Amino acid sequence: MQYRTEELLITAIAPMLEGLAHVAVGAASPVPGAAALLARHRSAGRLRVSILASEHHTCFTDGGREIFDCAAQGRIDAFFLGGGQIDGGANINLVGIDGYPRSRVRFPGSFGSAFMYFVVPRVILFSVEHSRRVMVPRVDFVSAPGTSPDRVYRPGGPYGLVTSRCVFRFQKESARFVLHSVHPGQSLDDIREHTGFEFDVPAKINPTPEPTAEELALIRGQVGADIGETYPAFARRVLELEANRI
Amino acid sequence: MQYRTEELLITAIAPMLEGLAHVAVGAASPVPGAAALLARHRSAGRLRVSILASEHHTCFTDGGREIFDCAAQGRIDAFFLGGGQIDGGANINLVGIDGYPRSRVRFPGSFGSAFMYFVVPRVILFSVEHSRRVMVPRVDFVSAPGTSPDRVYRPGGPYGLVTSRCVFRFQKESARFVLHSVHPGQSLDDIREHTGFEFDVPAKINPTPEPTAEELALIRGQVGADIGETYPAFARRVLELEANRI
Amino acid sequence: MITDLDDLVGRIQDGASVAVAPDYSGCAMAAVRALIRHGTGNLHLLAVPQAGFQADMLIGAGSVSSVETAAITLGEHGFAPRFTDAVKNGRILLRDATCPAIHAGLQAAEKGIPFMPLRGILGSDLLVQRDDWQTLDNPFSEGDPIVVLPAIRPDVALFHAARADRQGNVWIGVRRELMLMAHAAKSTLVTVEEISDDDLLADEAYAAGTIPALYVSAIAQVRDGAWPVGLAGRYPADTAHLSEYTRLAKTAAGFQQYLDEHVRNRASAA
Amino acid sequence: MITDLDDLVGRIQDGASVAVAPDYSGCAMAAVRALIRHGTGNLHLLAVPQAGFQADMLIGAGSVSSVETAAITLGEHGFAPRFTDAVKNGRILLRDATCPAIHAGLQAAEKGIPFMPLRGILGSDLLVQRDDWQTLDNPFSEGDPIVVLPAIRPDVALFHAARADRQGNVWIGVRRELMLMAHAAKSTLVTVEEISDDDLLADEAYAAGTIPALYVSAIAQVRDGAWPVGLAGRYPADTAHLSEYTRLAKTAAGFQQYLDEHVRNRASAA
Repeated sequence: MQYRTEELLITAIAPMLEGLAHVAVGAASPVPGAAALLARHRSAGRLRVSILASEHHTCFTDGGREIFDCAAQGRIDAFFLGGGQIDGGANINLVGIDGYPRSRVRFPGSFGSAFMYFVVPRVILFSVEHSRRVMVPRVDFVSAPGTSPDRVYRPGGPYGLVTSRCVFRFQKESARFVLHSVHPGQSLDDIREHTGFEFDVPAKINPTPEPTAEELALIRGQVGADIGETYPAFARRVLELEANRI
Repeated sequence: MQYRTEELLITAIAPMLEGLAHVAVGAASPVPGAAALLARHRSAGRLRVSILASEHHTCFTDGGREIFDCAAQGRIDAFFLGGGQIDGGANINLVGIDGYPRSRVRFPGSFGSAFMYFVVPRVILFSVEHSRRVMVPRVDFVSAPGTSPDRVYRPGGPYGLVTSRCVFRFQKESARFVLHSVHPGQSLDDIREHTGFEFDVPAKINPTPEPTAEELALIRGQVGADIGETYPAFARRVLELEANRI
Repeated sequence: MITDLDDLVGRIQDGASVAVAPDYSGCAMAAVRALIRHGTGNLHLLAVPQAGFQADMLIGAGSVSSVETAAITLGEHGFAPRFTDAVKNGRILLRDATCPAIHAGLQAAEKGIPFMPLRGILGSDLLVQRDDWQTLDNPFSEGDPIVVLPAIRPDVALFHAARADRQGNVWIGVRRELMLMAHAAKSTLVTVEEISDDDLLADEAYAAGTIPALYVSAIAQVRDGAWPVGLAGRYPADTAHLSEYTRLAKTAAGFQQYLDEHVRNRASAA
Repeated sequence: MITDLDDLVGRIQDGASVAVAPDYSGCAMAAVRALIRHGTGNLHLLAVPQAGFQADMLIGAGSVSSVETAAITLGEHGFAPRFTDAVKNGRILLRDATCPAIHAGLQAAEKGIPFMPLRGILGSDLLVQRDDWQTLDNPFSEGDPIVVLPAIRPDVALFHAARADRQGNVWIGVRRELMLMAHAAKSTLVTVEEISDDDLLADEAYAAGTIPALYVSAIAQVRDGAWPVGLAGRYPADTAHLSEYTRLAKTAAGFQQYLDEHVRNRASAA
């Protein structure tokens, strides 16, 4: 059955949220948001999903600081972060490329990354683009570091990295990514060619499971409509939902 | 015209609030509360009065911490504090007499005094009882100090002390009270006899003005009914308001 | 999530730290009576930031081993007799505080930070007595001492509110200290006047004064759950009964009589 | 207290620090257009904790000399073109932050404390760039470094809300960051959709989501005051118009054209 890359990524992320109690989704994260809503559907509603900037898919009533306070209280199990640059140590750059403050390429900014990366146990990194432009040997600007010295209070950190080519898991001990699964149509060589950092490769490489018909129906149905409340353009452009469904 | 001591104290305190923008009234302060409401009436509503534990005479919507945050922001001009013991340096004791923690006499506790005394510019001390038991040479326990070293951040502090015998004003420079006015029926000797600390006496001693008929009508009318919402027993016992007026 | 009063208080362990609200806020008197019947002991009571009848009754019943508070008072009914007696006889460990220090400690827990600075307090004997409070030099300005207070993270936040919904959201209106307690505590137990079928978070007006179920461990419906203390906007205090309590509680025997009549005698005990 | 839009923005001085909300909160677009017409300049913009069209438009118009923010983004419309251009050409002083750091700085101002500790941030280049952020040893535990942030007290909090009343109380519902901004700022200027004759504080449901007049300096009624951005619970964003803005703002000339058509041309400018 035909599916879009974003739909594959949604179904690749959803299993990472299985068994959790509360997943929060931050700014500019339609795919992770859809994955969280898909996982909630599968959990029969046991999984709580809080989507920043959503009117209906959040329970927060204490203003903008609550999602961060809530995470610091240990009440958020998983969160998502992107990166204009991501390196092999899971350091992420949401600020800019080539110089600071007068960066040649300027991204929006660090958002809550410098905090959430430290306090949320399972932070899933996400980037549709998987190129040497994004996956770099060393980020130009560290918005948030992938690891910290032992003396630094850090109950949280990176869990995995999901891209348009593959899924990595992060190993805290070695502070390196290990290849977890490769998307249909991608080879290890492709990934090596387009990744600017070194990563570990297991003896056996799993393919990323393709979305099932049931999953696609959900994504293009209720899940799409729900995420469309916060990301209407995404729902229209990528999931091809009509405006009136959103 | 006949009046009660509390009514004299209410009219003695009210002028101290003239021209202010916001007066807050804390716990166990029916007389100061009534004085603030009287002053608000005189200001034609320009004076804002916030009464702790009141449902109707407070504008706070951010919980118990707001009155303290508000004061720290410099938005509260005057506040009232009592004291089981008060000494000549305006130190107040709201904790207990004769030993700590196993005090022979235990008071309720310091409430917000250790904070409000520092941040509210005009703190008015209040005590109906004026005896050597309350007005002591040195408090047994300093809930809040009357003065602080220069290096201590302290925009606020004591302004005066109103008792059943007289009104003192506090002089920050000398850290001493000066007699401001003596209530009808009291002499300087009476006050000296019943005051355990030294205080300054001006060349000319003013009498405390008696409540006017108009003031008494207000106190026994709208002001009494308003304070009765928070202090029903006070309104009934002292102002002799019928329950249905409160 | 929705349970009964006995199960609710049964979740409070011996030795737990329990945060309670003042009499003018979410005063959970029915839960306090159930807790006394349950025989839970060695409690560390945290008043947010002061307490009244709940504290005096728990202390009188011997359920409390320590109290952190800015004050214990029965308001217009006077000093709290069982609290005063326990202090004089050294039966409870006292941790005297000041109102904003307790709020600040809870806000530190709410933010997941280990401490919170607070102005004032310097020169108060509270600072001398509290060995867990420290003075720091303000790192942003020379020669500016400031007090720092450790985060307060209670095991349990226990309070009464007007309304909850079936999802476990609790409406507290402007009594925001109850939300702070729920954010800061490990577990939050709430009694409510009514449980509504409508989702409180779906109503834009009520949502603003609602604690999300995310922070709530269990809810029990108890009508008049604040009695004999009042509940703002719902019912006034039963001043006759509170006066009777205050009179009886002046002696240990009188307090026991009150317990027998109004707490242990389940029928009359809400 | 109740005034018109021009008087409202006229109270903002050149060089003032102005706190604004994200596009999904109380986005005061009509006030931003009036501010640009007014020619107020050298503003220090504080995004709480991020900003969108308000920031891009003010920066493009040359009204802004510095920006403290966790991000400037147009959301699904992409990067903020005028912000990006100003950064590349060094026309604004950047004070990059992270969301909770801005909330914490405002909470410090709200509490009247000089600084607030915050977890995380250690090892981020934000800490290297922000010379006003410091690292401290947690005084309550050995070898536990923690970041401390100075209080942020803006001259002005500027936002749009659904409702105010004649007393000057402003209803913001669950958008509590707007209340934090009002508590922390020296002056608070608000545009509202409607001004109601009922006292918001007299309604127990609305009171819980209301900023008391005590914190509000001036209010102007501006229907659709958030347009072309949306207002939660009231109206959606005008995505066609926002796309048009984003397209035009890609070039300086296009942005000037937008200003001429939608900002300087008073008729169409709310």
